Amino acid sequence: MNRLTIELPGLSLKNPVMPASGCFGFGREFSQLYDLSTLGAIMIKATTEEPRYGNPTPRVAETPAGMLNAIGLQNPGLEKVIANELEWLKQFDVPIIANVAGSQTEDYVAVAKEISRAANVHALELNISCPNVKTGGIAFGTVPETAKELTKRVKEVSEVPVYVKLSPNVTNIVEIAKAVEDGGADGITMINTLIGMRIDVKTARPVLSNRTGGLSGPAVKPVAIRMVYEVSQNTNLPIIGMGGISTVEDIIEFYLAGADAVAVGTANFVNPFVCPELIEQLDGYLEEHHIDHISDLKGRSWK
Amino acid sequence: MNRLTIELPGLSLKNPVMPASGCFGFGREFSQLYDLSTLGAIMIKATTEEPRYGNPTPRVAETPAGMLNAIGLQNPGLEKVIANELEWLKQFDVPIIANVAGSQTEDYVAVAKEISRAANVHALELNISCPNVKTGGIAFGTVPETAKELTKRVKEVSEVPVYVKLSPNVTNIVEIAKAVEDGGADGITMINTLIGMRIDVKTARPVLSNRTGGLSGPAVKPVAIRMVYEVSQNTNLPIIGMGGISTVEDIIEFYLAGADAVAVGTANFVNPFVCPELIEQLDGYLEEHHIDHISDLKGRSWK
Amino acid sequence: MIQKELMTVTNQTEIAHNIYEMTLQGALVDQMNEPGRFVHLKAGDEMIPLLRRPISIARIEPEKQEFTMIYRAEGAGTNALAKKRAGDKVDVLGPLGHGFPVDEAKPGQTALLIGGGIGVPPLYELSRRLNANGVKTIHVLGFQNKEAAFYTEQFLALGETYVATVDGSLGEQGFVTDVVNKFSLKADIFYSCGPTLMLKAVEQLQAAPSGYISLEERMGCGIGACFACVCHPAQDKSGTAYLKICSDGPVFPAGEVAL
Amino acid sequence: MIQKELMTVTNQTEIAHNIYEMTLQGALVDQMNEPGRFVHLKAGDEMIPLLRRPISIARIEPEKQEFTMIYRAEGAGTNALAKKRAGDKVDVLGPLGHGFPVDEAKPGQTALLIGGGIGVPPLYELSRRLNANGVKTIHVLGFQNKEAAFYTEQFLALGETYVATVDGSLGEQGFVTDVVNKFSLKADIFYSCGPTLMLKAVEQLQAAPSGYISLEERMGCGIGACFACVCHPAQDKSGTAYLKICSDGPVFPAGEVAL
Ligand SMILES: Cc1cc2nc3c(=O)[nH]c(=O)nc-3n(C[C@H](O)[C@H](O)[C@H](O)COP(=O)(O)OP(=O)(O)OC[C@H]3O[C@@H](n4cnc5c(N)ncnc54)[C@H](O)[C@@H]3O)c2cc1C
Ligand SMILES: Cc1cc2nc3c(=O)[nH]c(=O)nc-3n(C[C@H](O)[C@H](O)[C@H](O)COP(=O)(O)OP(=O)(O)OC[C@H]3O[C@@H](n4cnc5c(N)ncnc54)[C@H](O)[C@@H]3O)c2cc1C
Ligand SMILES: Cc1cc2nc3c(=O)[nH]c(=O)nc-3n(C[C@H](O)[C@H](O)[C@H](O)COP(=O)(O)O)c2cc1C
Ligand SMILES: Cc1cc2nc3c(=O)[nH]c(=O)nc-3n(C[C@H](O)[C@H](O)[C@H](O)COP(=O)(O)O)c2cc1C
Ligand code: FES
Ligand code: FES
Repeated sequence: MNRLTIELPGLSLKNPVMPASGCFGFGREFSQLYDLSTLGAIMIKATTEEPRYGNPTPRVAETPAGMLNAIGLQNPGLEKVIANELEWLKQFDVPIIANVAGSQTEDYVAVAKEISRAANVHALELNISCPNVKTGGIAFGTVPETAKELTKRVKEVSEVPVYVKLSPNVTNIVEIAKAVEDGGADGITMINTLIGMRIDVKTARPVLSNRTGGLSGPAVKPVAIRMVYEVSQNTNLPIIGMGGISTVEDIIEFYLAGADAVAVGTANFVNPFVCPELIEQLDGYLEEHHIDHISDLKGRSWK
Repeated sequence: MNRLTIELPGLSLKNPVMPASGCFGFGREFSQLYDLSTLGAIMIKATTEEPRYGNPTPRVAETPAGMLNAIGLQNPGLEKVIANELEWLKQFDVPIIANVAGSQTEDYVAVAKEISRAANVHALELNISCPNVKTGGIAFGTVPETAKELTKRVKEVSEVPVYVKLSPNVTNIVEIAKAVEDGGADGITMINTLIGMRIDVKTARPVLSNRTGGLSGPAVKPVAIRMVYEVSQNTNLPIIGMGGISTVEDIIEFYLAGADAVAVGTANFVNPFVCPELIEQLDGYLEEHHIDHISDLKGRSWK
Repeated sequence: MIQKELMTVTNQTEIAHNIYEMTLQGALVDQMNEPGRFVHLKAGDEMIPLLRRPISIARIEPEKQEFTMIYRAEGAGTNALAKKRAGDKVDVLGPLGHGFPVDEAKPGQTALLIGGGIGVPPLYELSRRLNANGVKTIHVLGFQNKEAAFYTEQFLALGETYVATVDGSLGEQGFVTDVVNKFSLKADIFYSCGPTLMLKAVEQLQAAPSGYISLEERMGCGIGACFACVCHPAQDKSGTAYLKICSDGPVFPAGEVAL
Repeated sequence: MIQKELMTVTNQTEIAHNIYEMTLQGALVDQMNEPGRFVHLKAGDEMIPLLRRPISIARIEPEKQEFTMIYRAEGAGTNALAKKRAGDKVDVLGPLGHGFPVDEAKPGQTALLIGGGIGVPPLYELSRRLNANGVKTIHVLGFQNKEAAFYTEQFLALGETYVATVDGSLGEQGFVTDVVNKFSLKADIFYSCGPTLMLKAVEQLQAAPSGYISLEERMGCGIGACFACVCHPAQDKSGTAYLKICSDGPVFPAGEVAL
């Protein structure tokens, strides 16, 4: 499958398809369904310094061609993630991208420092875009100067390349992308979820107990494509694109827009076998269309 | 239909349902289908000082549960809109909300001054959020200080109340809403379209000739609801809510979020009879649920 | 008058590779008075695909309150349509737009009808009406290949018919314009529908003193309200003049639109 | 093992007002080994509704490779399901979660099965298995009203059965707990499934020394990966402990989960 190999900072990928953070846990459940070594990489669930329960339920709601979630960064905490989850993941031949979250700079730094030392963590994904926590998260992702500063601080301590995950809930995403580039980011992952809400007309209350949540799935793909298109033309950083991918054509569209690899989120809930299926179909698609290598498609919509 | 009457600055509405700007032209086409006097109001297509052809075609594309458009403010220009369109609309017993657009402050002021003098124009809708023009438009809608200043200037010359149409493509919509409130706005209409894009995987080119376009339809409703929910709690301005409305339940959801009236855009293309149908169904819904008046629902999700 | 109706499918047949002929019945047919107009339709009330699809009226049978369309199953909308069976309902808005002016061809005159691919269908009802008026019709139909060709027999029953395929697998090899040139076809008037590039070439033929062409564009509303489907008039000093294909067209006098 | 299969509908019947009994056939049934587990399913491959729907397994017939579910057509997902006919396909992921431990009830003992509304279905396979093991079952089934009631005959065939309806239109008027109290029902073990408020009341009954309850929550993945369906353990000093209803449950020992 030579057409699919991708080299990115810290990451030698067999193929450019990986599950998106928060949509795959730490891989245990999916390992019962297929061999995780078939994946390009795995973006594990956001890890914070301390264990977090997250928000009260209901935490998910459906919307037209999309879903809202307000999990609230539930995770067992840095120590357990390293000792149990990353350790367990070592049995697979797949690079891990560790999603790092926190409420303040120190939290991010602490998690980044430790987790980047785990042998199978090949890159960090700095989550400055989670809309479902009250402090930190998205706050870091909406102010260029803050985003830059945080990137810098994390870069100082990280043993592996740092990708910054951008929020689509901003006026000017290029500005944020450039700021994290200035801050020393090695790559960008985008997009996180759009902030949305649903109200139950029967009860007159928000469906999610957190009231607002993050919108993902096919509905948001046009927004993601537009942002990848803009950012890829205005920074030199590699981009792992995501937002609404569920078919091979969606992957191609992200490549044409300017992505270097892709992540699949919500679609894992709809079809838990979607990642290996897409990897196989992607290879077939390239063969059928006489494309020598997937990266030939990068940015073709603007080149 | 007493349950449906609404009083807003400049607007005595028979009912709170009106077609959204750009999705109804100047009403001529729909007048062949039903009596326009049944509508709560009509938001006419954006008017600029000079005639505009807009963007090259293709100007529309479909997305999951939504559509992209990049019309580019095509309109016959202020003079013709007043002489032909508004004149023609006088035969109907329906208040007109004139959508005002431009590239610079002077354009907005010139259009606002003239069009607000037309007898059947009961309010202006200041379009500081059109994503499909290169200058002006959305540029005014993303910087609070600029939005405030423009609102002020338009208020100085307008003979009728001024509603400002907000863009969802901003980091902090409450900030913009407060700025236009400070600028003297009489009301807010929201949301305009989200910026999005689609790429044709066969040709590798953007589907829209303008490349990016505005995303509307059911896909964006969760974003619109979230923004109405936030803005209604943080300003004192009445809100005409829109974004993805196609059913009575959608209208109820906007009310619960904090809207005072609603506009229907994309759904007019799917079902050109949707506005009168919704008005009738809304009355039925309120009766069935023993709700004395539609405005009883306003903001119930947060009150 | 434009109406919206849940019409009933009375027939659905795949008549060529991915090409379907569908007949619909309902009162809306009473409003269909002209060939070349179109309907805007939705297979169901789901949100994907969200928008309606414009499809030409290919045959009108007023006595049965039926009309027939011929369409290619391509994307989401037409594929959903292709799943319909006799007895199912389809949400139809129409008839829309301005069609081919039949009376521009006088009895005894000859009309040249040039169609390409899914531009062929509206010419069928047109030809029937012209022939009913005593106009002689010559048909030139272009297709990709033999598998994609349809209705050649039906046109032949109405008049002289030439077929061109890009690969030569049926009729002449080449484009419709090649056929017109090769056989030096001449007429008093022409009517054409097909891809824009074809229409451009057709306008440059000298086969008839005047004619009409039918255009295609992506549509939103289909009724003239959204400005999705505009085109430039050929003569436009201001640069801001426009014609809407859905409501001013889809049929225009040849030369009126900048192609 | 969890599998995903396009299973074939062999029966679909409306057995009460808006309540459907659907039987599906396929190899996935070979994996079904325990009552109280569930499937996560999608009526079609469309994007609306996007997510799967969790539905309990109500009856397993391994020899026919069939299983039966009973569901209420409420929203988009279950209504799409209700449109299916025999011969149609349904996309099934399963079997998921942990079910009712049948062997906790010893032969000769008595088990009290308490179900409310659409919580009743999983108790049916449970009761069949308990009876097969020589356990005596007492069933208490609660419904809104007579129109919404189902499977009362089937349960009666397996053991003593009480029905409660909120409006008294069938059986006793009141809630399932009222019935248990009124008839002073006692057992060695109880099993219960229904709305959380009901489960809370059931846990407070003193009808059996121990028991199991099955919980509901909105789900994303259904397999334990998304953290949509968590609940708090009753004992949690840290405040951050959690149980996932989809993969740790949906069945839990009574008292284990904070309701
Ligand atoms: C006036 C008119 C008459 C037509 N008559 C016929 C006919 O008789 N038979 C027939 O097979 N086709 C006809 N077409 C083309 C037909 O509308 C498209 O093939 C169809 O819309 C494609 O929809 P889809 O769901 O298959 O494709 P998709 O790719 O899913 O469509 C996506 C969007 O693009 C639009 N679109 C795609 N292709 C076209 C096109 N060629 N023209 C306009 N919009 C397009 C669709 O309407 C839709 O909004 C006509 C088009 C117009 C404008
Ligand atoms: C483990 C488990 C077993 C279940 N077994 C059955 C059964 O045997 N029979 C039956 O009729 N119902 C059962 N339910 C409830 C059933 O899942 C919901 O009624 C169904 O998901 C509603 O979907 P909808 O499309 O009709 O409603 P919608 O309102 O369109 O659903 C919107 C979203 O909310 C979720 N949702 C809505 N109601 C519920 C609910 N009560 N529980 C969980 N999620 C919900 C849906 O899954 C979907 O994601 C079970 C639920 C769980 C968790
Ligand atoms: C249930 C759920 C949980 C998520 N949790 C995280 C998270 O912990 N960290 C993160 O960076 N992104 C998280 N995301 C965002 C996804 O990684 C992804 O950016 C987003 O969902 C868009 O992709 P999609 O449309 O393919 O789902 C989550 C998304 C979902 C749906
Ligand atoms: C084809 C089209 C044209 C539009 N033109 C305008 C416009 O001229 N001025 C404006 O303020 N908004 C315009 N809009 C935005 C709508 O008024 C509305 O804010 C948006 O579409 C969200 O509502 P909807 O989801 O109901 O369509 C346009 C939208 C569409 C789809
Ligand atoms: S399609 Fe809307 S104006 Fe023609
Ligand atoms: S539904 Fe995803 S963890 Fe339970």
